[in-house]
Amino acid sequence: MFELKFDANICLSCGNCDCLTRCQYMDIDRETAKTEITKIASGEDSFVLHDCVTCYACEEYCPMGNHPFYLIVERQEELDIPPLPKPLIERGIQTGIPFRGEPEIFEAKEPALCMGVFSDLMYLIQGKLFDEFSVISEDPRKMFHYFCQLMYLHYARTSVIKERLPGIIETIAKHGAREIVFFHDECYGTYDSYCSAVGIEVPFKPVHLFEYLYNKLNELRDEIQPLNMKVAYQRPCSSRLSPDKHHFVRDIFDLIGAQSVDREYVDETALCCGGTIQGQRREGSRLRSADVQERNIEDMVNAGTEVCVFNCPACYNTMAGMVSRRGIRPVYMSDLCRLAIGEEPAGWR
Amino acid sequence: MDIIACIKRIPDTSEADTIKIDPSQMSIEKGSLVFKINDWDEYALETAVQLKERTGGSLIAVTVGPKEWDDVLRRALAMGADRAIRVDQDMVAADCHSVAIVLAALTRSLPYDLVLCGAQSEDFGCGQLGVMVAEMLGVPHAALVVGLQEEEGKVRVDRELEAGILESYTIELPALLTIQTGINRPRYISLGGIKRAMKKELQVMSPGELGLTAEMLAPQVKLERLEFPPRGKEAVLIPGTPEESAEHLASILQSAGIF
Amino acid sequence: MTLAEYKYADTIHRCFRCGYCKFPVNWMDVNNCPAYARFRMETYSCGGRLWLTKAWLSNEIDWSEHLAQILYSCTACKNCEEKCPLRFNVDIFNMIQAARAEMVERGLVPAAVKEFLENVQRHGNPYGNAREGRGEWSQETGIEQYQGQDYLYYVGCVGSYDTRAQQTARTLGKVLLRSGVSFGVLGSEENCDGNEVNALGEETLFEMLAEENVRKFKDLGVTNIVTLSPHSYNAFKNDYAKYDGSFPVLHYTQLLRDLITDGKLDVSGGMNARVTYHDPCFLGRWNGEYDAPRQVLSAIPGIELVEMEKNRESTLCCGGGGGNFYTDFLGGSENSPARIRVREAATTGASVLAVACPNCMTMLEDAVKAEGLEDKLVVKDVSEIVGEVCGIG
Amino acid sequence: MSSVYESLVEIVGGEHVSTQAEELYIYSFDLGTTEPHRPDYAVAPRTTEEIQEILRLANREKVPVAPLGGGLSLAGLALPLKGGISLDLKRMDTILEVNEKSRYVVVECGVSQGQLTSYLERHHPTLMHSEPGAPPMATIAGNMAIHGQGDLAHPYGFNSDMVNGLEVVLPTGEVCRFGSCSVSTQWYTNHPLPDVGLFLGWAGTTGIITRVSMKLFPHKSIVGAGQFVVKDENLIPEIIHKITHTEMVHDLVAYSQAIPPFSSGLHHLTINLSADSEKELAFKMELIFDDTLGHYIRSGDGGYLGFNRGLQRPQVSKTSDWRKGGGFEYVGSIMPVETYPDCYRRGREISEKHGIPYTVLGRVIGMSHAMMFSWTYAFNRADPETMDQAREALHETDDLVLELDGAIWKPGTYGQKLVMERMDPNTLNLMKKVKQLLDPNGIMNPGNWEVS
Repeated sequence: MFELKFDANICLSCGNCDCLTRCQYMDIDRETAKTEITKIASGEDSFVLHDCVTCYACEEYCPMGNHPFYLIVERQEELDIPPLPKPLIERGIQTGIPFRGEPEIFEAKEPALCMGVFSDLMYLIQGKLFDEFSVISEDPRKMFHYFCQLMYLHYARTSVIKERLPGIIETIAKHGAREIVFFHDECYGTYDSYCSAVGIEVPFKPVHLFEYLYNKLNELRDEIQPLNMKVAYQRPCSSRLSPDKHHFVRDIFDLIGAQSVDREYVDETALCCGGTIQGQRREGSRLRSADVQERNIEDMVNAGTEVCVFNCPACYNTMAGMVSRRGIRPVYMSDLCRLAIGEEPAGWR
Repeated sequence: MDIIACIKRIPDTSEADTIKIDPSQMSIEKGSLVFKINDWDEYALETAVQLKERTGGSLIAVTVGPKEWDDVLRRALAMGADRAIRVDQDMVAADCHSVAIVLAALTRSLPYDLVLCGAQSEDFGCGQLGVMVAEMLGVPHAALVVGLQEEEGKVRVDRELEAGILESYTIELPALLTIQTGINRPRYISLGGIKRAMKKELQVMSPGELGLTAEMLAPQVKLERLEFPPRGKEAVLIPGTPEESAEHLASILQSAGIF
Repeated sequence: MTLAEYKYADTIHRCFRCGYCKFPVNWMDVNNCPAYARFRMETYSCGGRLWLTKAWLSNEIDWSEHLAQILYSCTACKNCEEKCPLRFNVDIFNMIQAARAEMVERGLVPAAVKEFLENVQRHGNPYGNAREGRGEWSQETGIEQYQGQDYLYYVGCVGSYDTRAQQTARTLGKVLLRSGVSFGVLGSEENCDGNEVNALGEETLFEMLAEENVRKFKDLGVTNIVTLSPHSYNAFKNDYAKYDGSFPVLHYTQLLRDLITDGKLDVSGGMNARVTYHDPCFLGRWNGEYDAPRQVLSAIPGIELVEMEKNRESTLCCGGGGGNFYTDFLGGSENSPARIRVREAATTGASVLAVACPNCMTMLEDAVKAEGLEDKLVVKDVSEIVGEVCGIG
Repeated sequence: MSSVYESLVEIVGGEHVSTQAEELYIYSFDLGTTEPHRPDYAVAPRTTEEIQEILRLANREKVPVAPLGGGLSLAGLALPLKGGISLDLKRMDTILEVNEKSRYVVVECGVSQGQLTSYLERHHPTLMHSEPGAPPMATIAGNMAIHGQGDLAHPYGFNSDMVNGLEVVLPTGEVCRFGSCSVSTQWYTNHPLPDVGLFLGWAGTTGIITRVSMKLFPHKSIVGAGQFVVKDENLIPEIIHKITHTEMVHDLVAYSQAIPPFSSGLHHLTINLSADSEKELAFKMELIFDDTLGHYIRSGDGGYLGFNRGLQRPQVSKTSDWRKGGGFEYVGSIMPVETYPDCYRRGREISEKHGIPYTVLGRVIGMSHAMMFSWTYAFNRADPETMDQAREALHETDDLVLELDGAIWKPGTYGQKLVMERMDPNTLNLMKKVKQLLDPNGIMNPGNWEVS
């Protein structure tokens, strides 16, 4: 089976233990951090395994690329410390089971774009920015055949990921595209980061949607009308797996004339949407989640945000209503880009 | 039952003011006109097709006219005729007698139990053709038929008399009937049907092949000239609300002694 | 054809007859299917038609004149497709159209449909009027014959022949002249666009009309088309590509909007009126254009645009679609859709009922008379309102 | 026959009577598995007076009359089982009065649930009625005639408990009014006069309800649904008991179904809440999801799935297309809440035996006074075998309901027979006498509730 490439020695020689000391949901000093991460690495129980909100951020914080987050969830599973109540885990695992027949495998032309499990959001990939694409997973009935499975990190079920992912990769690969833009950065993170961390082979090259959008917007530079909007980006947990691509958020905003507001919870200190936290097993999770959301949105409001930009549909579902009740328009990044080139965004509400 | 249906091609004159008489006064201007199957003949055809659908046998549609007339035969084929025959002869308008001679000769050369004609034509409206053909063939006939039921070796027909009175006969076959409109509802002939009918046989014969000579077909009627009937007096438009105009109309009718 | 050969044999039984199709978007009543509103028998609901079609094709019931009328009473308004939540909803009208096509092939259509189709076959219009009279509406307007101008102004059968709709066609022509648009018309060379022929199920005739029109447009070097009727717009936009005719086409309200935006059409003269706008199905539900006509009206100073409760996706059809402006299966009752619609328009307090389709124009104007609302409500085409603002009679 | 037709034409006008094959075909089906029953006439009246005339005629000529609302009971209750007149009441669709202060609405019998929901939302946004889970085409009066329940069943009980007054046409043609409307112009209460309500739950066998006054309830500005999920069905009764104890919930439904897979073998509780302020909402949420359900979350036995604001009213269901087949039917039952685990387990067995993905649901009625538990069987209308399977499963489920000491809700003829076999003979005898008294010629919806 696939083994996580984690080197405990790296942690031992790590000076900062950023993975835990920078955690926004646990208050951990350097000494404790080193002790706990070492315990975790050696398979012992640790409070970290109980208190982790599974926000993915330590993957980004680790300066050594040593995959502390992947380690934490592997240990949670091994030691039976589920972050969620059991029925939620069972529900989650069953969610990914395809049940409406086999996918239609067609030859995807380049450039190809994979919707993953978000075929219902096809309306977000309209217009000039997307019209060249050969789209994989456009049928919502078949979308679970393209489900990257990485969601199960929140469920501490890497065993499910490892079991299902090779089949999913095979299905995608059958479409024959060498380079694939992934609609969701969780898919990108799966094929770029997770697969290499556990040694799953990926026969295609994943492309981050924002990198694609940035390049495409550059091609269409003449058509861009600066938006002059004050925007805040709701950074999803999955983007912690591709920190090297995060700069494209700013780059795109600069290109389309959107002003990033000056706020506290941004980039590396971004807050989770709370969608996962609210259901966790720990005492008071629902209120904790509400508190995170409240701080997050309050921060946006204080910074004068007009538009909250989303990447992840899960964040969007959790937070779009909340931000709009505070007078901030929720919008997907792709729609914002479409607006900038004079198109009418499909999901613009 | 073997059936022969006789049809004629006439201009569609639904919009009367488009009809113009050409300078010779011997014909109307045909350039911008569209043509169709004579209304009565379409009812005859529908009668024939329904009869064939019920009883089996063959249905042949026939006409006498120049090449352009093929189009009405195509429609007849699309409606359900098995084959169609055109006798290639440009007849003098209104000369029913000569047409009857051709049709009688053609009919004799074909198998038939029943010949169906329209009761009259929309253009000249002579109303004689079917009856003449029957006489020439020496078979019994009924004119202005509005109902038809087949029986063994015969047909029961209803004829329309004045004031809606019906007359019923039983007629031995072979026989000829002229069909009145309203006996049925002719089916719609789809363009697809016409296209498919292009594959069916459309035979062209000359009068000579039927043993007919030019003398035999010498017209017995001579067309002198065509003209529009003199215009009547101006029509009167009665203005006002429905109540007012009804009252006005009633008074006009009353003063004219109509009621 | 039997059910097994029917193109939608795999889906037609999937209608549950739950009745969603009868409602508008906000569920306010069950009258948004025009045929059901008119008759209020289950047979005339969308589900009734689908179940009857299946029953006919599987020999559970025989063809009858009544069956044909039920099928032809559908106005192709697509309210059912808007409301039905099931996946096959995109094919609901296609299912009806295919059943009609079968009736057409068997020659089993109601007399009025037969007349409509025969007239188009012979004369290129449903009225049976002479082809040569098709261009008469434009006499003495200064509107030119098309000869390579920027736009072909395609008028359609109703605008060409119906006396009232001819006025609209003329006014729009004059508005376009005033705006300096380079355009021409086909006059007596114009032929039926076939949209209704298609909806009535006469596929081959539609194919012939489309092919002929495409050939003609190409021969004349047509680059852009603007249509008076949303029905023509729909046919050109969505159906002609199959016949190798992908012409950029605008409905005239889209062109007027652009002209106003670009400052080429001056509507600053304004008009003081409370106006309500009726969405034509072939512009709205069929093609998603709800905004252009409203933008035109809103650009006119003094116009107060008020909405009927049933608007946009929820619009109640005038009852004239799918050939019903001619075949009239829904007429003759206070529950005729057009009459329900003008009563609704009147309750908004508007003095003008704006339309953007010659079919709606004729249907709704007749309904205003039938309802005795002439003193309260005037039906005007959007182009006529613009014309009035510009001083064009 | 033809004289009946002519009389009907005289009563309702030619356009609203049909003896043509097409109408008789369509009106011979409902949407479930019941075999078609062909009426002799399809009639759509517009007024109470017309209905009186029709019933006088039918009573005189001994022609059966099957009243039809939205036609969504699915169990054949509105089919003309013995021919006669299929009486489509949907033209009677006027909302006559809404009294804001006394919180009631008076409607004609053909008013649909969707129409009323929409009307209240547009004109009286602070009021709502208890809307059943049926498609919005279902009628208010039809729902009363079968003891329906809606999305306010938890606090307020059956919809038929919400009646404030009725107008009924008796099988012999007389009009009767019940409740305050029988003594005053107001329709504000069904009590305190002697109770002669013999029409609710009788499925149209004792008369035709033509007008209904129904209670309305506060509609708060924020509405939404929380979801809670458990694995162990045995926990459901106690969880329901605890939630109902808070008295904070509108609608409380537990369901489990094989498809989509996420719900298979798990039990989801849908907990509808409403509030007029964020403060009220936060209070209710904390009380329910933290204080009441927190114990299950911490033990790992229950999971909070979040709270979604906004409710789809009317609800749109796609159930009929589960087998891409245009149909489903369910057995509904009124059950003690504590039978939920058995209902689930046994129902799942029946489904699996017949190769139908299982779907079960329990809706709490009152403060856990009962629940409506349903077992749904989807079928493919184009495949008679699946309809047979569904029919068999439905009958087995009817048997099951009685075995579990429940009462079948709106049973079809099979279930009615089972119920009547078990019923107290004196009660049954009284039903028979009532029926004979009201409907001496047995014309009203015959074939249903026929006491032999």
